[in-house]
Parts: sequence; C-alpha cells; structure tokens
Amino acid sequence: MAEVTFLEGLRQGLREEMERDERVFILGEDVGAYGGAFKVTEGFQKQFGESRVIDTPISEAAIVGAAAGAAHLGMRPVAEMQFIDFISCAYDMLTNYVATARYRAGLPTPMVVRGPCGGYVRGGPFHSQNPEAAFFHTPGLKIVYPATVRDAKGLIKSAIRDDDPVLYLEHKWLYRRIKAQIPEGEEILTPIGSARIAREGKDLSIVTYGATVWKSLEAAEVLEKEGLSVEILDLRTLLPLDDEAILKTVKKTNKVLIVHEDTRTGGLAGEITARINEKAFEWLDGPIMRVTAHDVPLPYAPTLEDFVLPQTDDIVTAARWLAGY
Amino acid sequence: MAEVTFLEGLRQGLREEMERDERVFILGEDVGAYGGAFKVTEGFQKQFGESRVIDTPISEAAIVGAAAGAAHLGMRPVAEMQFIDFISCAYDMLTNYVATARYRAGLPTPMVVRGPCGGYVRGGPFHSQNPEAAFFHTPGLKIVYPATVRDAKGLIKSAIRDDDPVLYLEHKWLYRRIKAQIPEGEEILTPIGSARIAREGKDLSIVTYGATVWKSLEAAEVLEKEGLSVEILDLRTLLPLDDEAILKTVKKTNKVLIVHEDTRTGGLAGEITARINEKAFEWLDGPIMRVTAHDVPLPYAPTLEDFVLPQTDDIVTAARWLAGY
Amino acid sequence: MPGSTSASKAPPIPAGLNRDQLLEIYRFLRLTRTLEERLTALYKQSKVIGGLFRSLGQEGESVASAYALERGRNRDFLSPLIRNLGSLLVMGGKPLQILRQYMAKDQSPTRGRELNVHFGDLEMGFLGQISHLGDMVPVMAGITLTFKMRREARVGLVYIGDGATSTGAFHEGLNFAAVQRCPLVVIGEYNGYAYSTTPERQFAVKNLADKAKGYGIPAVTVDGNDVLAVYEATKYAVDRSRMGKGVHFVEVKTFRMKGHAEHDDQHYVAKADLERWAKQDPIDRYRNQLLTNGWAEEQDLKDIDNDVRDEIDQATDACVNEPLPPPESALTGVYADPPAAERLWFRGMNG
Amino acid sequence: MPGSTSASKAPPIPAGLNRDQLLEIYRFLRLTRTLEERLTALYKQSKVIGGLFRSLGQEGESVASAYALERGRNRDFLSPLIRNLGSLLVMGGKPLQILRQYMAKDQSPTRGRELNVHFGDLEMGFLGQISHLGDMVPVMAGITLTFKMRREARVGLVYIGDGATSTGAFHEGLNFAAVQRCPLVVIGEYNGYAYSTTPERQFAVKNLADKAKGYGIPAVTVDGNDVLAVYEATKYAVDRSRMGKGVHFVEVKTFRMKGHAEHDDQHYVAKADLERWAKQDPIDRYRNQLLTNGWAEEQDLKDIDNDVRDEIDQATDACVNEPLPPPESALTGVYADPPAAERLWFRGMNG
Ligand SMILES: Cc1ncc(C[n+]2csc(CCOP(=O)(O)OP(=O)(O)O)c2C)c(N)n1
Ligand SMILES: Cc1ncc(C[n+]2csc(CCOP(=O)(O)OP(=O)(O)O)c2C)c(N)n1
Ligand SMILES: [Mg+2]
Ligand SMILES: [Mg+2]
Repeated sequence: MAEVTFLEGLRQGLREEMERDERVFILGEDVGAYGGAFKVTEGFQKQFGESRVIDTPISEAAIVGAAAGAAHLGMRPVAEMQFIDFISCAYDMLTNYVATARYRAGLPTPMVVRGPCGGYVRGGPFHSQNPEAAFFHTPGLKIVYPATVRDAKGLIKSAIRDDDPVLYLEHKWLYRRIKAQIPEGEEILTPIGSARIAREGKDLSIVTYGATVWKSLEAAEVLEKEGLSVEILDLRTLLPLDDEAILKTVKKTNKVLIVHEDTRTGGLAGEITARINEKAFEWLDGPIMRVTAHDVPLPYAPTLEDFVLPQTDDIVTAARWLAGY
Repeated sequence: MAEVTFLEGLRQGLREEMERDERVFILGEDVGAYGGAFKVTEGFQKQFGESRVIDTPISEAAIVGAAAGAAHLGMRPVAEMQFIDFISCAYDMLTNYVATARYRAGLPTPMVVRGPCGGYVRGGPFHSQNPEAAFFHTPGLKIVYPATVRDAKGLIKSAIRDDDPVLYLEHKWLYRRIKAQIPEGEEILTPIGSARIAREGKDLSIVTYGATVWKSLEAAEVLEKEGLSVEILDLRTLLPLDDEAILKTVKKTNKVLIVHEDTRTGGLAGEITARINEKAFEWLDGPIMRVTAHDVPLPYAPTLEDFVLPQTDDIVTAARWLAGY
Repeated sequence: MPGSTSASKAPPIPAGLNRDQLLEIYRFLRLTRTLEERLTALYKQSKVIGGLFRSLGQEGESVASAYALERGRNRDFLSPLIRNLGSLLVMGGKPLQILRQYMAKDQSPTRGRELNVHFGDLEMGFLGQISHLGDMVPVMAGITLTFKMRREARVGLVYIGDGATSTGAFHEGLNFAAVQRCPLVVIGEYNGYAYSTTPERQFAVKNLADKAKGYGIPAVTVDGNDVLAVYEATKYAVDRSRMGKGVHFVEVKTFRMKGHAEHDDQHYVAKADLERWAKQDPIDRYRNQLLTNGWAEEQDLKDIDNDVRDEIDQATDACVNEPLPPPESALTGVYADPPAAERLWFRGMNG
Repeated sequence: MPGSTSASKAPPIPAGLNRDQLLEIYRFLRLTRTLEERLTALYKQSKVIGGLFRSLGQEGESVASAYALERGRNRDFLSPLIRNLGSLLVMGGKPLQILRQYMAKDQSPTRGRELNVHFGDLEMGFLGQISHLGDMVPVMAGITLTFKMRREARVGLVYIGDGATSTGAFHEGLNFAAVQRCPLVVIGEYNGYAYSTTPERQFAVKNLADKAKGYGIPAVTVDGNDVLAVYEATKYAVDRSRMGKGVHFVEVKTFRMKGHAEHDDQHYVAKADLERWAKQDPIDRYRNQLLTNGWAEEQDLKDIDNDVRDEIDQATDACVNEPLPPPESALTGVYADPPAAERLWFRGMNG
C-alpha cells in the first residue's frame, strides 16, 4: 500500500469517478494539455479524450454557467478554477443561477466547482484566498473542505455523486505536504455533511477545517505535554454544518476554540459560535473563542503573511488561556 | 418643516453633496434620463448635466471598476445598482480590486456603491436580496444600512465624504413607507461606525438594522403592554460594527436577541453573537438568540415570502421566550 | 371549400411552410397577444403579483424564431426572456401555466417561487431565465455543448436584448460557445431600449450583428416585425447549427411598444417612433400577408381569434381563484437531500 | 564626432523620432531584459519570493507602446500587465523598485504586500494590475473618463493578453469606454499563449483586432517585435485619442519566448516556433536597424549596455540584503480611518 499525497488522493478520486461514470467531465483553464496549474488532472486528457477534459477560455462565469447547463441535462461536470481566488468572477453565476436552480425551478444541477485555495505559500492577496465565507451564505450550495488524503479522495467522489452543486476547496499547502497510505481497491466515499474527530480529548475542543486541522494537531501535541487534553473536530463539510458533531464535542469538553485560516470578521467561526450558543449555552464553562487570520487582505512578504495568518503557537496560546478560564 | 420620505431624504443627501462638491458624480443604469428605477436621482441630470449623471450600459463590473478609476484620481463617484441583487455581477471588482486598493497599493478609492435592497415587497428571489453578508467579509470596504429618513440622508452624505469605498444599502420597503420631518438648513452627517439606540429599554436588547428595526419597534410596543421593556439598537453601520454600543446594551439588559431580514446561516448575527460571546460572556443571563429569514432563496408568492421572512410576531414570540429564560 | 380553392390560386408559401403551419403561427401570435391583454386586465385588478412585462410589437420575432426549432419531447431547446412569452408558448408552455405564474398560484410551475416566464420544462425544451441579464448565454452554451458531446442532433436557441449584450456573461458565454462550436443560435433583440436606455448609450456599433464579428460567428440582421423573414433567417441558422457548423447570430430589428413594464409610462419614447412602429405591427402585417396572398380566409383567422379567446377565458376561470401556495411549502426543495430546510425555532412556539 | 557624421549620412528616422529618442528606447529595451535576467539569477538563488514572470520577446512592444505616451508628472497614464515590465520602466518605474517588489522588501513600493509589477504611481501615471485578468480595463475606462470629464488632454493606455480578452471584465470595460468615447488606447498582446492555451482554444477569430469591430472602435494589427512599427501605431492611436476621437485598439503580434512563469518548462510549445521567433527577437532586430541605418554606432549601444548593467548591479547591491517588512506593519492602511486593523487577542499574550 503506497503512500500518496493529498493531491494524488484527489486525482485518484477524480479518475475513479470518470472511469465509473461517463457523464462526468472536466472543464477549466489549462486542465487538458497542461494538466492543470497544479497538475491535478495531469494525463486525464490523454486517458479520457478532449471532449471529457476541456480546455476553456479564461471565462470563469462561462465555465460555471456551462457546467450548470450540462448538469441540467444529466451530465456531471467538474469545473476547475485555476486558483479559487478567481471564483469571484463567477460569484453571480454560482450564487444566483446554480444554487437556486433546484429551488426556483426544480432544476437538478449536480456539478462540482473545485480549485486550490489557502495561504501559507507566499501567494499574496490573489493566490491565497479562502472563499468559503462568501458562499457559506448560499442556500442550495454545499461546501466541502478536506484536510486529509483520504477525505481529499472521498469527498471529491461524494461531491461528484451528489445531486446538488458542491464547492470543493483544496488547500494548496496540503497538496504535497500531506501524505498517507490509502488502500488500493477500497471505494472511499466520505459522507457530505459529517465531521470527523481528528483527535480525541477531554479538556477542550478545537473546531476547525482545512490546513488549520494540522496546525491544531501540532498545538495539541504541545499542550498534551502540559497535561492539557485537546479534542479536535475536523468539519470536512462546511455547508451544511454537522451540528450534531459540534454539539457532541462541546458537551464533552465544555470549552470551545474555533480555528480557521480565514479572516475573523464574517468568517465561519461566527456562525458556529451562534449555533453552539443557541443549542448548548448551559454547557459552556467559558466563552467560545476564535483563532483566525487578522482582518486584512493577505500580504505577500513572509513576515507579513506569517503575522496575519493563525500559527500553531497562536492556537497553543489561545488554548492555554481558555483552559485556564 | 415638511415631512419627507426615506427616499426623499436619500435624494436630498445626494443632491446636497453634488451641489457642495463638483467631484461628486453619479453613474448607473437609467439614472439619468429616467432618474433611476425608483426615481432616486429624478431631475439630477437636468440639474447637474449629462457628464455628472451618466447613463451606463448594463455592465455592473464596468460601473464599479470605472468608479474606482475615477476615485483614484480624486473624484467622488456614486455608482447605482438598479437593484442591489445585481451587485453580484461586480463581486470580483468590489472585493478584489476596490476593497484592497488602499492596502495593497496605497490607492485612495473614495466611492459609494448604492442600491435598493430587501424584501417584503413580492420581488421574488432576484429583486429582494440583502447582500451585506457577502461583503461583510471584506476588509477595506465599509457598509452602511440606514433605517430612518434622517440616516438615509446623513449616511449617504457621510459615505460620499468618506475616504474609503462604502456600500450603501437602501431598503426599498422603507422608500416611501417611512416619513419624517428633517430640518431644512441642517447639515446632517451620520457618523459611519456608530449605532443608534432606536428605543430605550431595560429587560432585553434587540440588535438589528434596516427594515427589521421597524418590525422590532412594533414588537416592542406589544411587549411593553406585557410589561417587558425592550431596548433596540439600530446598527446603521454594519462594517465596521460598533462593538462599544453593542456591548453597552448587552451589559445593560443581559439578554440579546439579534434580528435580521437576511437568511440565518452566514448572516451577520453569527459575527455579532461571536463578539458578544467573546467580550461579554459573563454578562449573559441567557443565550444570544437569532430571529432571521429561513435558509432558502426568497420566494415570490406572498404566502411564501411572509413565511420565510421574519415578522413582527416572530420577534414578539422570540423576545417573550428569551425574557422568560 | 373556399380555403383550398383560394389557396390553389395563391402564390407559393415561402420558407417551406405549408398552410397549416401558417395558421399555427398565426394562432401562436394571437395567443401571445390575447394572453398579455388578459394579463394586463388582471394586473389592473391587482390580481397579478409584482410587475407585468409586455412584448407588444415583439410577438412576431418571438413566435417565428421559436417556430424554427424542432419541437416535442427531447428535441430542440430554448431559453426565453421576459419578452419572449410567444417563444415559450410555441415550445409548449400553456397559458394556464403563465396565468398561474403571474398570480403566484400554488399550481404554478414554480409553485409560486418565481415570477412570470421564469420557469421551464427540460423535456419540452425550454429553460426559464433568471433576472440577471446575460446569464442564460453561458448556461445555453452548456446545454448545447452537451448536445454536441452526446452527438445528439439538437439545437439550442437563446435570446439576448440589445442592452444585455453589454454584460460580461453574454461575452463569456458567446465566446465559449463559439470556440466549442456549440449548436447554438443567438437571437439578438434590437428593440430600441434597455429600460430607458437607447442603443447609442449602450454600445458604439450600429447593429447587434456587428458584435458577432468579434466571436468569429456568422450573423444576419432581419426585420423583426416580419414574421416570415424572422422564421426563414432563424430556420437557416438552426439548420446550419444542426449540421455542426457552430454558433449563428440572428439580429431582429423591432421596437418595444410599451414601457419596460406596466408601471413605466415610457415618457422618454418619442410619440413619432411609436406611431411609425404601430404601423409595423407584426401581427397586423402577418394577417394581411395571409389574406392578400390568399393563404388564409378572413373566416379562418376569425375562428382562430375566437378559439384563442375561449382558451384564455377558460384558463383564466380555471385558475383565477386558485389558492396561493401553503406557507410551509417554502421550506422544501432547496436540496435533493435534505428534502426540507429547518423550520426556525421561533415559529409555531405558542408565543 | 562619429555619431553625428554617420547620422548625417543615415536615412531619415521614421515616426518623428530623433536619435536621442532612438537610443533612449534602446536603453529601456536593454534595461528590461537585463533586469529580468538579473531577476532570473536571483530567482535561482531563491531570493525572489513567489513566481517570476518573463517578458522575453515582448520587451519591444511593451517599451515602444509606452514610449508613445507623454510622460512626466500628471501626464499620460498606463496600466501594465505582468509582461509589461518594460512599459513600467518607461513610465518611470525604477529597477530598484522592481527588485524590491520581487524580494518583498520593506522598502518596496507596496511594502511587501503585493508581488512583482503589481504596484503603481498615480503621479508618474502607472497603475498596478491585480491578478484577476481583465479588471484593469474597466478601471482604466474610469481613469480616462475622468480625463474627459475634467477636459484634460491626457490619454490612458491599457494592455490585455490574448487570453484575457475572454473575460467579462474586458468586454464590459471596453464597451463602456467605447460608448463614453474615453481617451483610451488598448494594446492587445497576441503572444500565442494563455498559460498553455492557444488562441484557437481561446477565441474563434483570427486576430484580436477582429474583436474591436464589436465595440465600434478602430483597430490595427502590427508586428509586435518591430519596435518602431509598434511605436508608430501606438503614437497614432494616442494622438487620435488625445484629439477626442475615443478608444483605439492596437494589436501586437508577438510570441512568449518563456513559459508562463519560470516554473513552466513550456513543453507544450513547438521547438520550431521558438526557433523561428528567436530570429525575430525585438531587441536584436532594433539593434541591427539602428546600426545598419547608421542611426547609432556599435559603441553607443555598448556604452548603454554597460550603463544598464552597472545600474542594475548597483540596484541589486542596494537592496538584496534589505530587511523584509516588520510583521506588525501588516495591520496598517486597510482604511484611511481607522489607521490600523485590530491586533487579535491571542497575539502578544504571554502564552
Ligand atoms: C445584470 C443585470 N443588470 C441589471 C438588470 C436590471 N434590468 C432588468 S431589464 C433591464 C433592461 C434590459 O434591456 P434589454 O436587454 O434591451 O431587454 P429588453 O427589456 O429591451 O427586452 C435592466 C437594466 C438586470 N436584470 N440584470
Ligand atoms: C480571471 C482570471 N482567471 C484566471 C487567471 C489565471 N491566469 C493567470 S495568467 C493566465 C494566462 C493569461 O494569458 P494572457 O491573457 O494571454 O496573458 P499572457 O500570459 O500571455 O501575457 C491565467 C489563466 C487569472 N489571473 N485571472
Ligand atoms: Mg432592448
Ligand atoms: Mg497570451
């Protein structure tokens, strides 16, 4: 059983679904001949042909809109945004057309929009974004955000099989940094809408997703040595949120730290805080606290990016404070 | 001192700023010859000429982008979205170009984007939207949302004078429904970033903005008769939030109901809850609760719209429950 | 009988149409106008919820362009705009559906969720627009790309207003379809206005057809109030696209005879223009054409007019008193799974 | 001295240029290439943070088009793309600024916040792009609309890649500028690729100039590797726009001689194309032109080459060891007021 990277897990999932179901096709900028800016679809055009791996013009709105049209007719398009930052050019198409299609007109729109997101890579303000908050506010859309190799594979497969539009966010910092063994033959289908306990603990819960799952795990190691037992919940699906899993860990540890890479104001931590507050107010032994990026566009210089984004030390500091509350 | 409508207050503010400062100009679809879909700029082209009241093509991205270019050179553009729902077509331009301009390149971008928003008017899914949550997550942008005639005037004037880009949201349900007297000669400049106590109370606080300020006031009347004294905070500015005013009312009544017309998941109530929770946890005598729209696209039929949107009765019900907590 | 005898004396019918088809087209034209007149009456009685958008003067191009498609289950496909009520009827949309949509009835195709012609039927081959102009062009690019991928000999048709050609979505969608050589026909509706905005303030070209040059697709401009001319031009484009020759642009020159919507008194439109174009009414012109060429008798058309009125009377009676959707139905169908959105905590608590 | 004598025997210099200007142009060409070569060296030493984008083969069109503008404080204005380093230098950008940008130094124009050529100077008249392609076209429409509103005889110039013409922003911005008759010149860079995508997969027209027809603006196509031809075509367009005649489109046919960025080995590019275009190198061609026409002496050019090398050596030495920005500086300048963003609670708590 070979070790594969996060990126390879995603690639395997895509390939398996394309082999399984001929309705699945890929469209995006440079996904064909070049195999995608990060090589996620390398070799796909050779294997599946030009009509199933389509190099498009630089037209994010058209890519998403065309995917929607195909999906209405029963196809299963997977649209790549070269960097997820450019999804902002398809914001109208995704939120107004795609997400509402089933509700307003009973139109099935099974499609996936995926792309590399996230910082810690010196990408500057337009190659590092985390767009989840902008789409989290969109009934009709689902959002998944894998943190592990297994979920990278399992969630792309489930997203493609889902009957509704799914935004699949892949953190480029994880692409080649995270490796794991995944069984060859196994059909991995991570259920959409269910979180995962990334680490068991009893004193304090960290609710997080994406790259900060790994930073939280590092922090937990440090805190363990200090005798603090931290539980880590990896949300995996952001929309719909797994309220049950969130409330379960809250009721277990009674203290919650929400960690995300996205900026604080308007980030997902707000909604999660509100839900815990509404449904488990009596269970809280301390305020629900947030460790997030600072409220600025993400700068490019390493010193600045490192300051703006949440780091392992920040999680350690915040957890210590909350534990002592 | 004559009674004027919310819309007339806005119009007065716009006209006064254009008369005061020749750098101010208006651009948008049908704002000139027609005076705007809701007649906000009626008569402006006659008074100020075609070069200061510009009818544009149907190109929201170009309208916002062109406004930004003009603002860089010291102009004070006011861009109208015919309905705020169409701002989604300028999402990239506003969030990536306009909002980051000062931070990334020191570019001053003093401009206003304004337009009619909100429901309760049988407008259906694409003529009723509340876009604040989508832009609330954008450092560099400011968002104001007046509820009174006085603030309709005072906030448009302050927005035009602000040195940064401001999104000015005007609820079309208030346009002609709300009337008040505003002194002729007075220079009204509502400060951006400061909330307003819409009603004094001691038992429970309602934090809200826009049309639901009025529904909350109705609810407070009902509750008053039951001996429940409700304080209502009208946020007026959504970005940046007036944390001080929010914490003040929380510490006064120790119970908070957040009311907004926008859908629940990802709506502003989440962020407000998180801030109160972080900064006034010990002051809470009950969970922070939310009264919001249901998580669906806004349907068109009166029976459906009325069900989806928060109504005065809902606020009464929720307040009673929280008071009894 | 008179019909046939006169037909025998008559000049040949153009565009490969036969007499029954000519009458069918007339029926759709009349149906469109009569239905809109009925809607106007209902609007005045405030039975219509929200705005009312008329296609007066544009029924010809709508009906004729749609009529050039192959209709029926899983055949050709189109996406109509607010002023393409006629196209929608041609594709199989029913007056009863339209009336229910405008009155937001529970029985309406969207169960009261969306307005007017914003509904579709994937099998019958029409897709409701959303309000955001231009967005249907990329979507129809995807529909027709699918036809091509599946090697189905089907064609898609999408309408775009003179004003909406200024949107980024129109550009991206049309360019995408042109590069992919999708079987897509685009009908550009030059009707003189975008709300109150004239073409001179909308673009710097004279004809919408000029814009096609930037996409490497053929284009033609026709008199949009000449029913048979529009049919012929569209039929040519449709056949060509069906043969795998890619996108084709058809510009129809017409005029919006009413305001943007009923609330708009169009004070900004010159009386003279309205009068000039009134003489060019597409239905009157078509009617005369049928009679003077002897392709139809006065009586044939009268009969159709009466049929249509009856149909719309019946449709109106059938639905005008129908109930609106039940409130709770608002929560269903956001996703396939979960089947319903959460009912919020403050509802149904006995306050 | 030899310079002048040879110049006297020489054929007249075209496009109203004089000998000093020819040499100044040469200097900018050399400066661009030498600076990029230096950046490549620094990139290999991983002193450059993030990617490196080369304009090899496109220095000619960049420098020549920018050179057609009136330069100096509050004169003409341009917005360069990633491959318009040369244009930026012509407008007064300094190698020291570029080097600092690429190395994210505290002293860089954006204080380490933005990458490479993503910076501007409103007074000198250049505006940094953002990554989102096409977005600078609407912004430059607004810049030039302002010139027009203020009756200033100033012109704006914006670049657009062959690939970026597919964006909605390009369409909306260009159409807006065309309708408003803004004094804007658009340089369309046909360099054969958009990352790995060829023009055939990007649009269905042969030339970018064909796209101008859809906007009602004049367009011309020139050999992008012929420095004087690009200068002449752009100068004509700039003069015309300055006279109030509106938008003008200039297409330059050129070739991207390196990958999309340094990481890209451009395996998808045919060797033959690279070899053919290598022979068309704009700097070599211009150099020969100067010498064979006797507009310059070998020695003049050698002197410039050496000057340039010295300038870049000095600039490199001056900044290569400069510090990166202090971390806390990340919080300032999101708004004019408040002056700084909140430092979050978990920072500087003694953990
Ligand atoms: C993206 C977008 N911006 C603005 C509007 C508001 N709007 C609705 S119809 C209309 C005018 C449309 O004109 P045109 O495309 O010529 O169609 P016509 O009404 O003439 O049939 C406008 C501006 C919209 N629906 N979508
Ligand atoms: C809206 C948007 N989509 C995608 C990208 C990613 N991207 C960066 S450069 C590039 C290719 C640009 O090609 P072209 O416009 O021809 O410019 P060139 O690189 O050839 O100079 C792409 C797709 C982007 N920057 N912006
Ligand atoms: Mg029109
Ligand atoms: Mg290119």
